Amino acid sequence: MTEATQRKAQGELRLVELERRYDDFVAVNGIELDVPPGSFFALLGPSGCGKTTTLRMIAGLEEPSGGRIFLGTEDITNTRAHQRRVNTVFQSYALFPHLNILDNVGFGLRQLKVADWKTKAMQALELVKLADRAKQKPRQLSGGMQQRVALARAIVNEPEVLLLDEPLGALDLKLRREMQIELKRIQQEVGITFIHVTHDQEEAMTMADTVAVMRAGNIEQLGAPAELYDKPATAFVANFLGQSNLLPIEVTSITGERATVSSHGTSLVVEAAAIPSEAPDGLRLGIRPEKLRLVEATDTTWTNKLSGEVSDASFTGVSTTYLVRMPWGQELTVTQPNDGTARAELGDQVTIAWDPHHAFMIGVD
Amino acid sequence: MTEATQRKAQGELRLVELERRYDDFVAVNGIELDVPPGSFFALLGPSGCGKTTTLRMIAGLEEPSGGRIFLGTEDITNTRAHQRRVNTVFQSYALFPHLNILDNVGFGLRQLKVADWKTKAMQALELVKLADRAKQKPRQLSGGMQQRVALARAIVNEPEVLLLDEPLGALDLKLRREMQIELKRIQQEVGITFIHVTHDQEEAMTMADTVAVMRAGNIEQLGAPAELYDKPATAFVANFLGQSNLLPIEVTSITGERATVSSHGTSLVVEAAAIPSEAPDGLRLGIRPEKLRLVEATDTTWTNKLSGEVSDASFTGVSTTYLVRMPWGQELTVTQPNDGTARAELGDQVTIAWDPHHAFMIGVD
Amino acid sequence: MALVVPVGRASRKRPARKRGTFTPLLLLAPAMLWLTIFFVIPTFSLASQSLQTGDIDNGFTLTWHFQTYADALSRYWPQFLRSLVFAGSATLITLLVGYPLAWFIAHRSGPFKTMLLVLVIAPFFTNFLIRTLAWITILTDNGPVTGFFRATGLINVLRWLGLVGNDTLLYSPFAVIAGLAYNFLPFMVLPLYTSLERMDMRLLDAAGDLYANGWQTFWKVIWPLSLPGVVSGTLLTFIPAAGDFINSKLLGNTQTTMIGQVIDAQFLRVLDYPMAAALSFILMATIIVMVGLYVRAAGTEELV
Amino acid sequence: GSPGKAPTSSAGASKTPLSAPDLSDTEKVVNWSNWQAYMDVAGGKHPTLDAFAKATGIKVKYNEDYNDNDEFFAKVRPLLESGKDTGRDVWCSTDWMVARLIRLGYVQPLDKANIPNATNLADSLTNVEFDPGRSFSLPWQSGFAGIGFNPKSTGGKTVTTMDQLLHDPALKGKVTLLTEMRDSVGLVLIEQGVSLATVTADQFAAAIQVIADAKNAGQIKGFTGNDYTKPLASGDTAACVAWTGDVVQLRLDNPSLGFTLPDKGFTLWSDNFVIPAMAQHKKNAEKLINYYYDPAVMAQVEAYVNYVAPVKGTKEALTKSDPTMANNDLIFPSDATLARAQVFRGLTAEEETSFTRQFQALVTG
Amino acid sequence: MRWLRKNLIVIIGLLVMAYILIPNIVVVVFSFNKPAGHYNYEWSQFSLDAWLDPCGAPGMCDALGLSLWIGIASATISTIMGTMAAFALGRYRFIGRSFTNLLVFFPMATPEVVMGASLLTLFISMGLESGQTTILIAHILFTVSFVITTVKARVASLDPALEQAAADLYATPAQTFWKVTFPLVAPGIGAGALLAFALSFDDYIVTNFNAGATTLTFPMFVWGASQRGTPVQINVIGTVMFLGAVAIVGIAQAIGARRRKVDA
Ligand SMILES: Nc1ncnc2c1ncn2[C@@H]1O[C@H](COP(=O)(O)OP(=O)(O)OP(=O)(O)O)[C@@H](O)[C@H]1O
Ligand SMILES: Nc1ncnc2c1ncn2[C@@H]1O[C@H](COP(=O)(O)OP(=O)(O)OP(=O)(O)O)[C@@H](O)[C@H]1O
Ligand SMILES: [Mg+2]
Ligand SMILES: [Mg+2]
Repeated sequence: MTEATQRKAQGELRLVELERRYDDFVAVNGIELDVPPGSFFALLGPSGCGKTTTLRMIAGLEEPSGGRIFLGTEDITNTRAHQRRVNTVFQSYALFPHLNILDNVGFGLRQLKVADWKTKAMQALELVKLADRAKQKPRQLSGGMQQRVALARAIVNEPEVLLLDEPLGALDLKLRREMQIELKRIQQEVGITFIHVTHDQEEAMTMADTVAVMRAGNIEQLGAPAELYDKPATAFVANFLGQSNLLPIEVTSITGERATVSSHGTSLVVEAAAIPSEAPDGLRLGIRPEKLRLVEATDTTWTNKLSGEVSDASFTGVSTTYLVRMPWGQELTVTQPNDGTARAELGDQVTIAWDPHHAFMIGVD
Repeated sequence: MTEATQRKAQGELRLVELERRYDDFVAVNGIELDVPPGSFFALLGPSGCGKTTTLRMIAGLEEPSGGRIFLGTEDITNTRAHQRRVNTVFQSYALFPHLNILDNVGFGLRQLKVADWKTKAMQALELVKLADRAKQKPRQLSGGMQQRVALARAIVNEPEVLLLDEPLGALDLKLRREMQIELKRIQQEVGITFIHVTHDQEEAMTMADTVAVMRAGNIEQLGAPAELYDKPATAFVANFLGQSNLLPIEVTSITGERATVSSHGTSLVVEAAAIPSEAPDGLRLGIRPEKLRLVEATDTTWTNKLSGEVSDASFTGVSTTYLVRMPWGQELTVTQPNDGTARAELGDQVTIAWDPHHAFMIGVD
Repeated sequence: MALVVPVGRASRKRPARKRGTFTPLLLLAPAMLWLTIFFVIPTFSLASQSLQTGDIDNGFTLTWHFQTYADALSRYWPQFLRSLVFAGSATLITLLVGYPLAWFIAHRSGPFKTMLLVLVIAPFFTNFLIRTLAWITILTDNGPVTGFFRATGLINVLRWLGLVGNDTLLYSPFAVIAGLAYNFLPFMVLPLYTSLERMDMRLLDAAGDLYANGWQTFWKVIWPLSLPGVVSGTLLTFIPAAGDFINSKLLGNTQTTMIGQVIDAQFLRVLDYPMAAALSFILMATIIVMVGLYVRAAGTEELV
Repeated sequence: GSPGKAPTSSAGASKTPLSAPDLSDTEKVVNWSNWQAYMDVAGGKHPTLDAFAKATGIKVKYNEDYNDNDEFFAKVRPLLESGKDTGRDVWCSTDWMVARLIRLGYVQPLDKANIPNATNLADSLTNVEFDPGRSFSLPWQSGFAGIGFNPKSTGGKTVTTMDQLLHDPALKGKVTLLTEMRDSVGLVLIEQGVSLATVTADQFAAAIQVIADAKNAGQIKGFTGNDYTKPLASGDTAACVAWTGDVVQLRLDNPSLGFTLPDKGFTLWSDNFVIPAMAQHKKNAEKLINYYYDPAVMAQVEAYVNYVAPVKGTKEALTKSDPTMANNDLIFPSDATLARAQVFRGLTAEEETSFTRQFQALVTG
Repeated sequence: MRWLRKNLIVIIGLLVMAYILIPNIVVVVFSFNKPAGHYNYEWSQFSLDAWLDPCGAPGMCDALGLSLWIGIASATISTIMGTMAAFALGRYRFIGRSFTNLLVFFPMATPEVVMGASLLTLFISMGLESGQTTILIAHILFTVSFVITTVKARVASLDPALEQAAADLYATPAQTFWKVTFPLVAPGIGAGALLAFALSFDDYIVTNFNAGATTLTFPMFVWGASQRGTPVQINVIGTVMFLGAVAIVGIAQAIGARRRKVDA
């Protein structure tokens, strides 16, 4: 991998006020982003929020309606796609139907005049476990295989920046995990900057250094995975990254590190530091389902407790998820690991509890 | 939904020795399958195992090389696609590029001469949250949106059998969960038979009545989700559906309900009933990572305990996953819920334990 | 015979049902019936005519006189060769100018697409003779076009290439080839447009992303994917151009006679029907063989 | 002849023309095929034709579909050969074509009783070698072939002889001859002092050689049909063999154009009325011919077409309305001019084939 | 520079378009000429005479009408037949497919004189009288190959998944064709139909052989007229046809655009 070392990310990727409109529809609304060289950056967001559009602008395939793109110190906004050391795994694969798999994967290498492109392409195909399909045409492969070819075709070039648009979406869990590990390994070994769009939150969480959550063309929150998960800044992020139970609250008193709030008449304890200073109105308390415990009603080790009736229970391998209906009608989701502890039944009256430092607070959006 | 009631699944879908070859490559290798009417059937399997091919044969889009397909008492093997009351959500979407979204969704209804096709199509679009895009063309939508259109286009017809080929793969988790609920609701309300290909195991587990695991053109195991999960019949299924730790064992003694086995010199207790009768050689004991607990070395409440060193720990929102290296080099995966219990650190010496009834046993494949 | 033309991915994934085997026959029936009755049958009588001897006063009789073919070849091989060279050059030119135009219409013309397509055909709405006469007006010795060629010295290049005899453009191989290219351009543009129009633009993105510049993207992606259009366009241009005689007659000189002119003269003026028939057969056979080789070389069968 | 006579497969077997029962008395129509723009026009109508219809009640279906002698012959020959009606009652063929038609028995003798005006036929045209006594044909229009030149391109020179045309270096590469063999070769023969009435095969071959030499020397740029006019007018052609009627027309636009009738003589041609075999309205056709042999009528035609009228008294009739035209020597040639005009003799079948072959070898070589 | 690169193809496209249309411009210009004689070659003086009397050349408008009708009829029929055949050839594999392909090329490779003459002989032996029918038959014969070849290129590159999706959504083969295949292949069919019309409308040689005594087509008229000088009206017709086509397309698009707007 001699070229690779010369080729590895030299500078950070910087998007400045990047904007893209289709007629009067704003797909990407002036986003600002700094992606340090060699980092693994995950882009999350709901369907249609502008992830693909953003990647395409970085790749040079879509002309921004406004804003600039920098790679290192260089302004690449007007650089053409083929001159950017950026490769993309396309959401729609975009494999060349007239070329066989090997030629598809070797396409970029041949453009770069890499002498032993065949060996390298075969290596990449082995990586995605498709070496035996090298001579077939894309249409002879299954959906997941095509996706892997698209992946191989992009990574084999070891560009400065690799854009991955749901590169593992069509793979089964097992293969996906293996590919994740491979991707991470390549990223660390070669030092490529990865920008990874995924709908698999676990993927984003485990793989990325930084996660950005997009919403309707804007970046809603950006940070380390655990930070985003534990302290989401908005209800959107809280609900987008995993599930959250949100309780409307009013702060009743703050004493030192602790604060007392009330929700639907129940008094709850929270960490004072978690109360956002700027938005004191319409405050909501958030708590992840897996941070909720089903406890005995009499258990006094928990400061925060609520009681309700189990209105649904579903078994999902690792854990069981309950819906617990509160007296005021709201249903809270509770996830209990199937670790051998007793399971609740539909209709049971249960008490749920949580530790104050697991709760987060958000204002109205 | 008047037509719907007439249209709902009348008979079971039966595949008999269904086979499909491409030249000398066998994509589907004589599978046998009975899908009762109105059931939710999930088809799982690794990339390229023949799922799409199977669905295409059921839909009538691919001619079987051998075998027959029955719907109720009727042999539909030679019935043409448009005469089968079967609809498909295509893995590649296959939206009509020349029609707008509404016309795409209304296509089937208009074929069926449904008078108020527009209303129904709009309802389906509302279901997938794309009502505001009705007048746009497919290429103006994002990947996830296109997938939702494909979904709406199929379900709006309320066919006897609905074939879903990874219909939610391009959607973010939140939307995916919502769509899952909608799909399940429709399936139960209208009584359609669903055959659902998915790579999301949780999806398969929570939604399906029956799950079939395919492997290289064959059906490896078939059963209720919990059954497959808890008692996988083969190592392949065990590893494909979630992770498993497999320990080679030898049965040392059987006393009543309990049996004693030994693995790498450690004596372990298992349920005697779990030992497969037919394959006593090369037995392996399987245990899911989330069924393993990190316990105090001194804890005597657990009968089965192993000790090792934490070689990796990764935080994944709901839980933390540890790799624990056994003295004989094998690494076991342990998933601990982040329920506030103490976390182990890299390099820690830990003891893992499990309840005998959580273990399953498989022979060699 | 390798006269197979691109078969899409259709072939494999399409369910070929029992009844399906009749579908192509039913679809083909009208056109093939038409061709058989009105083309194959006359062709047989033409074949017999090529082996007859006689004249119009005494009638023609079938004498299996194969010598006519030998005579035809030995006497008129230069015209044959010239026809192929002229038609080939014209086809090349139409391809070179037609391709950008087809691309422009298919992808860059916005709402004017249909309009431009009709405009491509528009010359046919004025008669071919009027059109060719208009070309004569344009290429006239003292006109601006000739002036331009003279001023830029291009005329010397053409003369060096043997495409013009002196310092005029008219009545030269150049004029004939230009005329052929002009007249058959729509035959190239329309099929090209047809196959370029449905090109998946995402593939171009992918090529650009993989370091292919515009030119490389063209050669490695656009061109191979447009081959079905290129093949049919070149066929529709080359085949009729090889048999054309209007252009060489009106725009050429005594050194540019093409085989179409010879056949025309033998048939209409000399009234040597066997010779005319034999020449036609040789022309048809030559073209068919060349087309066969060409289609095989283009390998469109293997595409997509 | 009898209409029921079986068509013979070999042409020429029947030298007596077939005739059909004459429907003239019941159907008051006559079908006339003629050359384009060979008839007076006013206000989109043909006044003389209308007048004829008014006077006789016979409607003339006037078709301008006689574009070329050879093409027309090729079109009607199969019909005539198989003894079928051509759908035409009369048409106008050039002298040599008339000779061929008579030879092949494809035209019927004229019934002069129906054409009393035939006596108005110009004296020079009464006794032609190919139709002694004019029993099959009567001229419609005549003209001369001479030498046309454009002083702009000849460098101001006039071209007076065929010798100059074929050898003057000033004209090199800017000369065209006509594809009409009898005019092109005829002029050369006359130049060589050969009488066209007695031309022998050797003399013909010698003339062909002269032209071939000129062609090979690059003097002749092409052989043309009527399309010689445009290049002559624009100067792309410096000098050429040309027909009188055309030159008269061209000179209206471009008075500087020169036209020479060589001193040694020139060719005279006529397009002649003939009535084809199996014509349905022979008598009506003869009435039509008779009508146009009225000098007053012919004068009307002549004012428009500008050829040489074959009808005595036309000049006098025209003098009243258009004296300039009446004094044009090319339209109403003086007796002195006419004395120099020659008509190519009728050829035997063998001669015709041989001569044509030689000439066409020159044209298409 | 950037602008140039992006629009280079547009510039080249427009230049080629100009190349195609230059002769038409000459034709248009000369439609306003008032030649002193019959020949409309030299610019003499501006005049609207021909425009005010477009049918002033006797028989020309009839010939034009005939040519238009034959062009439309033969283009329609050969487009239908050709499209069907193109589907068969572009999509199915069957015995004799190569031979059929060959048969399609043959008529294009046949010199027109020969084709015209042999057809005439055939018609005579069939007892068919020369006229509109024979012209129509001949035109269909030589245009159908062009349609087949043009449409086939498009059919070959059609994505079968879309047709399968239609079949899956209860569309019978016929409905699939009309609702999915046809719209997607339409540009090819349209191009084929345009070619067929153009070929038919402009053919002289084959037509001349097979035209009856009273069926004079526009090219026959023009060819004949050129023997004695071309009336200015021919240029007027050329211009009108040219502008007419542009106008029809323009109007159709304007209506389409308005309908879309109303719909939306
Ligand atoms: N047209 C074809 N020609 C040759 N082989 C084919 C063709 N279509 C599918 N196959 C092969 O058949 C096998 C099964 O393909 P299929 O599409 O059914 O897989 P799948 O289970 O849907 O996989 P995925 O999850 O990746 O979509 C694959 O190995 C594929 O390569
Ligand atoms: N060519 C286009 N014309 C009009 N609108 C477009 C076009 N391409 C994208 N859009 C719109 O831009 C928005 C963002 O699209 P984009 O493809 O970036 O979404 P995404 O975040 O990638 O979504 P997904 O997760 O579903 O792939 C969408 O609302 C889409 O409808
Ligand atoms: Mg996307
Ligand atoms: Mg699949």
